Amino acid sequence: MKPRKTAVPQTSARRRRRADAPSVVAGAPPVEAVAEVRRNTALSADAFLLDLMVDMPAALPGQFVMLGLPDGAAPLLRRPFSVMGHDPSRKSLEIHYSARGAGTRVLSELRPGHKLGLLGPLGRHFPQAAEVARRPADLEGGLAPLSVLVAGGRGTAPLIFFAERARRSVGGSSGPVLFLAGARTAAQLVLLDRIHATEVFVSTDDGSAGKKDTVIGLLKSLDGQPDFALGAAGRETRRRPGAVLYGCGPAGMLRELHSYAESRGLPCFVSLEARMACGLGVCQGCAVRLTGSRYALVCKEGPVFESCLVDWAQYEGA
Amino acid sequence: MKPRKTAVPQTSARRRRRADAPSVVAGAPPVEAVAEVRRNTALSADAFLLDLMVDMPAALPGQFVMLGLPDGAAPLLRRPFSVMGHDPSRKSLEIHYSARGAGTRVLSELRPGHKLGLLGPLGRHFPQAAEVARRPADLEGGLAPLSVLVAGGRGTAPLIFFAERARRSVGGSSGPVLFLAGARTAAQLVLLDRIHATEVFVSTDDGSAGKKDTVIGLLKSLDGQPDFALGAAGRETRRRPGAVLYGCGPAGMLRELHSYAESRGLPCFVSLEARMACGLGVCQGCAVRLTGSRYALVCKEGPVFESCLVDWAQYEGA
Amino acid sequence: MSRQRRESTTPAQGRRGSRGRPARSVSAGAGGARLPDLSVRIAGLRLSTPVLLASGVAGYGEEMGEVVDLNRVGAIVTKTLTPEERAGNPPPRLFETPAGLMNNIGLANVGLEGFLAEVLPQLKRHRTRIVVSVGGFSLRDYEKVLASVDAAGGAHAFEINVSCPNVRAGGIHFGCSASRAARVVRALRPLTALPLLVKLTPNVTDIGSVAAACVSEGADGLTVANTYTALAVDLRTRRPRLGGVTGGLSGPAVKPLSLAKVWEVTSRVKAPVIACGGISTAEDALEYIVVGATAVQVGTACFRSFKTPELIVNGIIAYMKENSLSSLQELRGTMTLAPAE
Amino acid sequence: MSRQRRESTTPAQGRRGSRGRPARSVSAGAGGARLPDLSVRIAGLRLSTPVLLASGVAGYGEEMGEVVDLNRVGAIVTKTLTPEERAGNPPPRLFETPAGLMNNIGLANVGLEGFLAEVLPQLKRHRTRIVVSVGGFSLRDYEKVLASVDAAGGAHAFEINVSCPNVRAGGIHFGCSASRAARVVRALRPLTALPLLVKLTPNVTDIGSVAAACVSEGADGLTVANTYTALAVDLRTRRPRLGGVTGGLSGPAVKPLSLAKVWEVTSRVKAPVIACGGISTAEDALEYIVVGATAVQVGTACFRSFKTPELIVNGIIAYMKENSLSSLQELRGTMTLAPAE
Ligand SMILES: Cc1cc2nc3c(=O)[nH]c(=O)nc-3n(C[C@H](O)[C@H](O)[C@H](O)COP(=O)(O)OP(=O)(O)OC[C@H]3O[C@@H](n4cnc5c(N)ncnc54)[C@H](O)[C@@H]3O)c2cc1C
Ligand SMILES: Cc1cc2nc3c(=O)[nH]c(=O)nc-3n(C[C@H](O)[C@H](O)[C@H](O)COP(=O)(O)OP(=O)(O)OC[C@H]3O[C@@H](n4cnc5c(N)ncnc54)[C@H](O)[C@@H]3O)c2cc1C
Ligand SMILES: Cc1cc2nc3c(=O)[nH]c(=O)nc-3n(C[C@H](O)[C@H](O)[C@H](O)COP(=O)(O)O)c2cc1C
Ligand SMILES: Cc1cc2nc3c(=O)[nH]c(=O)nc-3n(C[C@H](O)[C@H](O)[C@H](O)COP(=O)(O)O)c2cc1C
Ligand code: FES
Ligand code: FES
Repeated sequence: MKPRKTAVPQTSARRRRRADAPSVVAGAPPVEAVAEVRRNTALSADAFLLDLMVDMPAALPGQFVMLGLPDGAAPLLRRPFSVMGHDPSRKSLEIHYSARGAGTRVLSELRPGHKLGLLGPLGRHFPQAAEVARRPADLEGGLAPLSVLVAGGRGTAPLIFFAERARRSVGGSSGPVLFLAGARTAAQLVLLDRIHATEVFVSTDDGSAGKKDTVIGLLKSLDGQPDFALGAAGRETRRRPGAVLYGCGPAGMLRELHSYAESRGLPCFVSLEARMACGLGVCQGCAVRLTGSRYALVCKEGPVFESCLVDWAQYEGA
Repeated sequence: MKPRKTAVPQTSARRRRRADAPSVVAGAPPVEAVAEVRRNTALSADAFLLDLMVDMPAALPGQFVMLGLPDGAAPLLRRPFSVMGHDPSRKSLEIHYSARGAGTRVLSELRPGHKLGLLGPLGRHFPQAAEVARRPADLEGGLAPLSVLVAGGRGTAPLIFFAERARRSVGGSSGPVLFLAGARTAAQLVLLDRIHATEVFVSTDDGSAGKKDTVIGLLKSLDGQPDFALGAAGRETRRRPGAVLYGCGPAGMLRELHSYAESRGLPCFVSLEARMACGLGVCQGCAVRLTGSRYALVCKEGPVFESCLVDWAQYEGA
Repeated sequence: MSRQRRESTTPAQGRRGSRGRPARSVSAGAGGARLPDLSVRIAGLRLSTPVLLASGVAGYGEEMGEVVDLNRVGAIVTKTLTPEERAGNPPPRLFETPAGLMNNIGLANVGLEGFLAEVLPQLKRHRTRIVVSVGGFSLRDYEKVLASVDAAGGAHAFEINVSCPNVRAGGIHFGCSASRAARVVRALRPLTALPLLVKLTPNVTDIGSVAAACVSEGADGLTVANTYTALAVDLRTRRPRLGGVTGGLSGPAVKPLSLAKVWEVTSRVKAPVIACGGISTAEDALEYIVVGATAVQVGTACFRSFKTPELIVNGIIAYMKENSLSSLQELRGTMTLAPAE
Repeated sequence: MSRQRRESTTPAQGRRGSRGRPARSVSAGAGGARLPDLSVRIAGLRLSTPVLLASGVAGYGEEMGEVVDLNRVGAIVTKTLTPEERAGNPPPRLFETPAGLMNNIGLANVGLEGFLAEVLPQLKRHRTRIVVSVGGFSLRDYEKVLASVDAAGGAHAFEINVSCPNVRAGGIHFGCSASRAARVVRALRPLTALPLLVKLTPNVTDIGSVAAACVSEGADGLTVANTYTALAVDLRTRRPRLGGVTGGLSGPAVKPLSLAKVWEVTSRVKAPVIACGGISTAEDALEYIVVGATAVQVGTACFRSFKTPELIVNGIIAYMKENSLSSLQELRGTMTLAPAE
């Protein structure tokens, strides 16, 4: 069954510019601000939690910021990082990053008090499951759809933010949230205690924690009961208006997630990566190929895309 | 009175290459080694003392090392720094530096355990006063000449090393050492407690410590009694075989020191600066102009030069 | 076509007048002391500051409003415009190198129709001067874009991009020889009364000759320079790092190179030069001015902070005060060679 | 003059034979596994590793003995030699830029007489291959240096420097046009049986044509490339940062540029190319090889550590093992363009 296109519009750069709906793009325009390191905690050999003090308009789950490096450091461009948590009142912004290249290694050396340039919040957020309902009638029963969050590796961060917001959403407008976290090995499952969801499932490639499988394998194994398509979330008895899949992780994993969503006819939203320069949609540098040989800008029209719009044969990550 | 050329040969690059006397160039050839930061102490807003652990052949006063910066840092080239103290048995090397540009600011952020590339020891050291004696007969009385050390700003470091070695030299072969340290203001006289000399004199431009004068003014004021030319070192009663001047500091100060030495007919050795790339005499990058329109390489034929050989009209520092 | 007339026909004059705001002086913030005059003239066009946003880094200025104070930049140079809408080259389009950025965007742009219908009306609402960058794959392309935009009104000047290294058979082809560049200028000069700038490629043996050829055909000024042809390879896949194979290098890495190019050009021609290449600080900008540039463009440095142009303007003001300069004219082209030379 | 003959006449052959040391394989240290073959051939000359020390950064190799293991480098290219001794240009001669180094040494060198009397006898004692860099201000200069050094024996190859940007009226003048470069090669080719390399300047519109012209006149290989003309200004004094006004830019900043130049040349000519420009790591070297280079030269990176060439050799060995390559031939020129192209 081919998923129909859902209520969240995803069109070409130019058309979207005209059609921008404030409810879809985050309300506040981005600002450039100075972010001060509050804490920079090593969670494992190469995973870090960065707690920044910064005055920035409220970010929504799926949005990201561009972080500049100190002047004495070699890398030139700011680096994009998903928001893992944001409390504008406390001016607290949390980023989870893995030290993999020159820029993130410089980040990993920062101590409290260090200052960084920041641009944010940027990009489009994950739509809530309720917004994705295919027919408004679905919501009539007062039941929001099931949200199934599938995170691979450091893709966990934005989905942790998403799950936390869903949990806190007013009036139970959000339905149950299943969180599936996959990693290569147990030592890399560094953020489990930060996940707040209805249920959390874990897999590792080497079986050192949770199911020994990829996170997509885990997803498929869970699919039998609760039937995602029907939205029966295990202990729920009443029928729900279906499930919505959310994914963040390596390119290969997202590609598989999309295939799965397609095969099950489920709407699916993924957060993509591309090398970025401006973060604002002005340099045209972060293009990814959509179906129909169109390009979209990850920083402005993404990073969250409905998976059926992406040309997966072309997508390789950043 | 024009100073005659003294026993330390200072000739053109090519001729010196043939004539290299091992007693003049430091014995051990340089090595490339890894230096680990033991301590990196801020002495003032921009003055630092760097204590490195490194396996390097013994350095002599006036010699320098080239310090590489960590890979993540922007500056490309190693930076030259005079040795302020070296204890090969303890593998301890001390550098005094001021954070003035990109490279030294990176240095100032280093913490214990950080590792740096190092090349050294490099260049020619300050000859001891006894070696500079004009007539071997001068030394017959068993009296070594007076050493007058004139340090401006961060030029103090190599002369501290020199004074310490002179004090420790066996059999009193070295005569009395007068140490003149000048700075803009008292706060910049950060190394006074490290100076070990027969007598120490201080000047500041603003009078906040010692004589309110330049260090050259200080030198001239001291010249009356003890007569440097005669080598009567104040409380000494017997005649000495003259004084030898040693200088390290800004270009203008060294130029004045040379004029003074020339006017008084005293031998004078100064440590010069030039931008460097290789530090080994192979790139020809660190040339300074000598009299007679010749060039000399600061890294190999210097940094210590007899002041009468330098074309002072051309010298501007690094 | 006198400079006089050209100035009075620029739409800016009218707008400025109608709002009654003097565009001349830029405030450095607080402080009552008389401010140095930062304004510069490029042909008939007066810019309130000598700092422009380079083509391709600011799009059409729309998204920038929140993060850049557009009143502090002398002008925005728009993303190069071609007759047809272009989706651009396959990704990846960016690759970072030591102190540099390689890009191969492939002139992704809205095309003439979209520009006239959607972008230009927005641009006209800006208070900043607008320099429209004109691109193409044939002489006819350039003519079409320039004539149409000129007719529509709203632009204050044109910058002819004969130097984009990222599209085959286009752009740079015209910029790589003095005679071909001259041909473009000869064709375009009669089509507009607005100042005509030519953006040169640095990828040539003798940029001075290309500059001279453009000026002799009536170019009012030269932008020096576009990016440097560059390549990077992914060792894992043994494929180029950019979808379009080679890319153009920009950023601090190229500043020493473009400074030499600006010197070559200002030593050769009298026409005003707008310097572009690796400018990140006021010092960078001032170096270019000392070498002879009239104004500067900021590109890649915006990606580190969109406040960079503003900080550069502030830095220039501070430098002028320190050195008691009342106008940039006193600084321009004042480099002296060392006595030893 | 066949390649065969040229090889057998190189002095290296005799020395190697007489010492009975096979120059072919380089040991990666411990470990018994069969090592990949790092040796490469440039014309008739076999180098034990593809990593050379670039001209000007190692002098004549004398001072390096203590810090560089010269057995790990394929060859030393000596500082460019001119007929007369040269003191060089006025200081400052160096200026550091973002990820780059500008130099204007002005070809300071001992001159032919000093070279033959003092340097060459020392060089002959090295076990490393010696490539003598030949410079000059006229055709006659080049001829004189090359013929004299050839007659004296001891060199294994020549690199003709037609690309020094730092001496007026010399070097680069010859490298900036295909016809002038061809003239130099035509004059020099008959004067030696040793491999003749030409070091090209990247400061040209079309380096491929210059390369092709050199090869058609009998050049055995091309070194790509020398430095990029650059300028920096001291704002305080408004004087150039270098005594010689402009300088040549080298270092990581230029790697993407020279990689593109090497690709231009290897796409155009079949002769072996020795890549040079910003090589600091094994990855840099391997990228050049994937683009078509036969060997590489390390310049500026030596100033960060003289162990760099050795580390690059080790890194190449590691890469070859990981990728099960038994010779670099399997890697050379294997860049494939993305399918989208
Ligand atoms: C929207 C978005 C959200 C992201 N969120 C996170 C996150 O929450 N945590 C996290 O650890 N990482 C995140 N990333 C990836 C992160 O941006 C890169 O890991 C980081 O830029 C690497 O920088 P580096 O200097 O360490 O690596 P480099 O040595 O520069 O490169 C390593 C790899 O990082 C990628 N990369 C480098 N520069 C950029 C750039 N300017 N833009 C995009 N990718 C780049 C490239 O794939 C490159 O191969 C996100 C990327 C995007 C686009
Ligand atoms: C023989 C010698 C001994 C020295 N000893 C000391 C010392 O004991 N303590 C100390 O604080 N400083 C010393 N210096 C000066 C020190 O090398 C410079 O201050 C340092 O290189 C500045 O680097 P930076 O990156 O902070 O500054 P930059 O921003 O790079 O430049 C600031 C200034 O430093 C100088 N400089 C920069 N690079 C070099 C280079 N490669 N070689 C020489 N000068 C350079 C230039 O004058 C430049 O204007 C010595 C220099 C020489 C030549
Ligand atoms: C992402 C990007 C896109 C660019 N697009 C254009 C363009 O469309 N037209 C143009 O003339 N120059 C374009 N340029 C070149 C810049 O305008 C500028 O000439 C160049 O980047 C050098 O300046 P910089 O070092 O300050 O970036 C682009 C540069 C970048 C980095
Ligand atoms: C200090 C210095 C001196 C140089 N002298 C010469 C020279 O005499 N002859 C020559 O052909 N190239 C000379 N070069 C250029 C280098 O050989 C090399 O081509 C260039 O530096 C680019 O390589 P790199 O980026 O690895 O340094 C010199 C380079 C430097 C930095
Ligand atoms: S990063 Fe510039 S358009 Fe997306
Ligand atoms: S720094 Fe290279 S010769 Fe002195």
